[in-house]
Amino acid sequence: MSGSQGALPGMIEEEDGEEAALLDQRRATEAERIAEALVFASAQPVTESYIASRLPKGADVAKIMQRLKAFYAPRGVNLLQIADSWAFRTAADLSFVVQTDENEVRKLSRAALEVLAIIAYHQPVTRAEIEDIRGVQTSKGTLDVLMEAGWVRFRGRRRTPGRPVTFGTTRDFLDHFGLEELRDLPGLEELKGAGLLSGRIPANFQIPMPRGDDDLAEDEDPITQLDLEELGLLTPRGEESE
Amino acid sequence: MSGSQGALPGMIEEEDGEEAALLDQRRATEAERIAEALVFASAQPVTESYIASRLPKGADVAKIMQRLKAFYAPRGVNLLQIADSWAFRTAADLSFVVQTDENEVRKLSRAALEVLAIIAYHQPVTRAEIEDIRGVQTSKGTLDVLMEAGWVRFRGRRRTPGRPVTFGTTRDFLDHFGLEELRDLPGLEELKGAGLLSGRIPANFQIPMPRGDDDLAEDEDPITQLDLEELGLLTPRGEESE
Amino acid sequence: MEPLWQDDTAQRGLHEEALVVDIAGFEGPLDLLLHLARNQRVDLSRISVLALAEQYIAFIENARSIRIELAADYLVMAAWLAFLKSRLLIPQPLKDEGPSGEEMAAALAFRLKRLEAMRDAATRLVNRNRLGRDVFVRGAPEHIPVERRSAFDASLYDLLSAYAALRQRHAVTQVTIEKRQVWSLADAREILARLLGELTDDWTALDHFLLRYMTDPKDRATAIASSFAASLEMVREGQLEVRQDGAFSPIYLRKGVKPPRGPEGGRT
Repeated sequence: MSGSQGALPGMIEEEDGEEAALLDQRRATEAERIAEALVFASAQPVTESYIASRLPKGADVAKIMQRLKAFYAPRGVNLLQIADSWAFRTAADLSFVVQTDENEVRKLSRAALEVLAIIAYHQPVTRAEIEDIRGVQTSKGTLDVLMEAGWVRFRGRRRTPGRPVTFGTTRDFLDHFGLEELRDLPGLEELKGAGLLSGRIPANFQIPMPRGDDDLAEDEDPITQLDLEELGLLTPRGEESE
Repeated sequence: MSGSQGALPGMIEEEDGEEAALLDQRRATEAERIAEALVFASAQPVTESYIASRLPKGADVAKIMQRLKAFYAPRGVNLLQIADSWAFRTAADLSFVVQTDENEVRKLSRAALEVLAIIAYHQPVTRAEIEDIRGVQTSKGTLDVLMEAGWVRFRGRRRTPGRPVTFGTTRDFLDHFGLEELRDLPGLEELKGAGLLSGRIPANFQIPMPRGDDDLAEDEDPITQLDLEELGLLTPRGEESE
Repeated sequence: MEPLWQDDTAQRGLHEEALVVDIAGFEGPLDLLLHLARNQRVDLSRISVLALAEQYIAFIENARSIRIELAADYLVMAAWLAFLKSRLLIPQPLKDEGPSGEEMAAALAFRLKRLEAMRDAATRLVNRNRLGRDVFVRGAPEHIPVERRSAFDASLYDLLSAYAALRQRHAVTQVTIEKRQVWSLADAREILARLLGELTDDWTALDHFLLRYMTDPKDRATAIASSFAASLEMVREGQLEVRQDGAFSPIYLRKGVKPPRGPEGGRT
């Protein structure tokens, strides 16, 4: 491809100059578009020979890439040559716009999802009850993560021996999951209908209708400042386990 | 740039109009570069509000994005609007060059596809309404598959007795099918006009009865068994009109 | 074009000698009806509903004659169509007696047209330029914009599927194998409830169509007993009203005045 620039010398002779120039122009634009799309869609830098293999025969890849490089040079995204390959990269002077989000989004663990769902459906719910439903102990870190996410809160204390703390969800929880109110959570039939629950469930199986309000249940006491301090002491932070 | 509270009031006063225009121009270019970089760097669509939050105060995001969109329209990579977001995507006419073997698109069953279309055109729609349209129960897993693909979501609950859950489509759905917004759904207006998106039969929807037996007058005889056989055997006149 | 549906049932004429009845390819009675309607080769708004009803009923009767088990949906539709047919053919005996045959036919044609429209829409949708097939994203994204305030990512679907899977796992699965009955009370009730959707506020003599298509002659006694018992229960709940003018005369049904009761049920 190096050297002879005329893509299709035979044809040019047949046409008059202006038309030939127009056709050339259109061909060049098309080749540029193809090269651009190829480099954009590729996960790795794309070799020049690969680009050439996708272009019409006789296209001058080196020239096309140089032209593209010049085209993108003043823009927010630049076309860079890395060895014999090409890649798009954010313009170096703009890296600050792209890189400020160093706090990456973390995926919630399976355990955390389960605990969160139980709290959402069964609130007000104590830790013992959560464990009863899940059938496994809940590690400290799981609840911490949910608290940190701002989706779970202390609601109050159950008026039973030991006065266990009850958990509930927050306004942020509703916002994040696009719910208007807790009652929007799908019920048994709807979970079944959506294929999330299979048909093989016992007749007495129930999905609770979550209490939608902030009002405390009859057997709940409000959380006091004292409780909070106590709880703060009881929950050693750190040791994120999940 | 509203009012005199521009970022550098002192400087503007010192400069004459031409220079101010130049500065404005440079600011606009810079905003464009930032917006470009932000959207280009991400595989997912980026919301306009997020772009705005990263631009200098007072920048007209909508205008910037429209300008960028026009700029990229003839190129191999296009800037597309998807609901409230923007994304760069390869030009659709270049699919033949970019295609590789790995590019696998989720194959949907006929039932799932039908349910997806019903949800898209009728949203917010309840499961009962979907089943009414299809005349059959939605099998387990159909909605599940669509939700897992990220195309369908629980929207909320209908404010009717029983408060059934409603379904709708997601931004990913728009993105996947190359739609800017729901109004771009193919044929939406015609379907609406024909009353086919409402639960009720439109007033103008009339089915002429075969052989005019809908107005069985007193001087007419009821249809006989012979007629029936004829009806069953004979396809009514009229040519294929689909 | 991506074919949505391999239309391999096209040659299956209903008047052929060797009639092959196979409903496996159909997605319910409406789908079957739509298929039959297409065979009429006319625009759906000019279709002969009567001929269609005939064809459908013939189809179902054939299936029953060679003892193919049909889902209840298909039989309910057959019953309804038989009723529709009688409405279209026979001058109405009672003046105040509900929707005319024409209204019922129009309702059916509307449903068919709507289903077909959705099917066409699905085809158009699936043949658009699709992401990952025709249009591609940035192959090497440089960042993911964090737009949510939350540092954690989870969708409602994730949440619900986690919950459902968990509850399912821990549900005590005691499988009771029900004795197979031809017409249990629950069956009868479900079928009645489905037919109820087709009913209006006017009296409708639907029961004998129901019995004709839903049962073998030898099961008729149990079917009558079950459906009658089920209808009484629904009357008690206000979902249904029944009327009979004399012994052995047809039983008329109509929608009850009270809305269906909520799930609370009262009992524990």
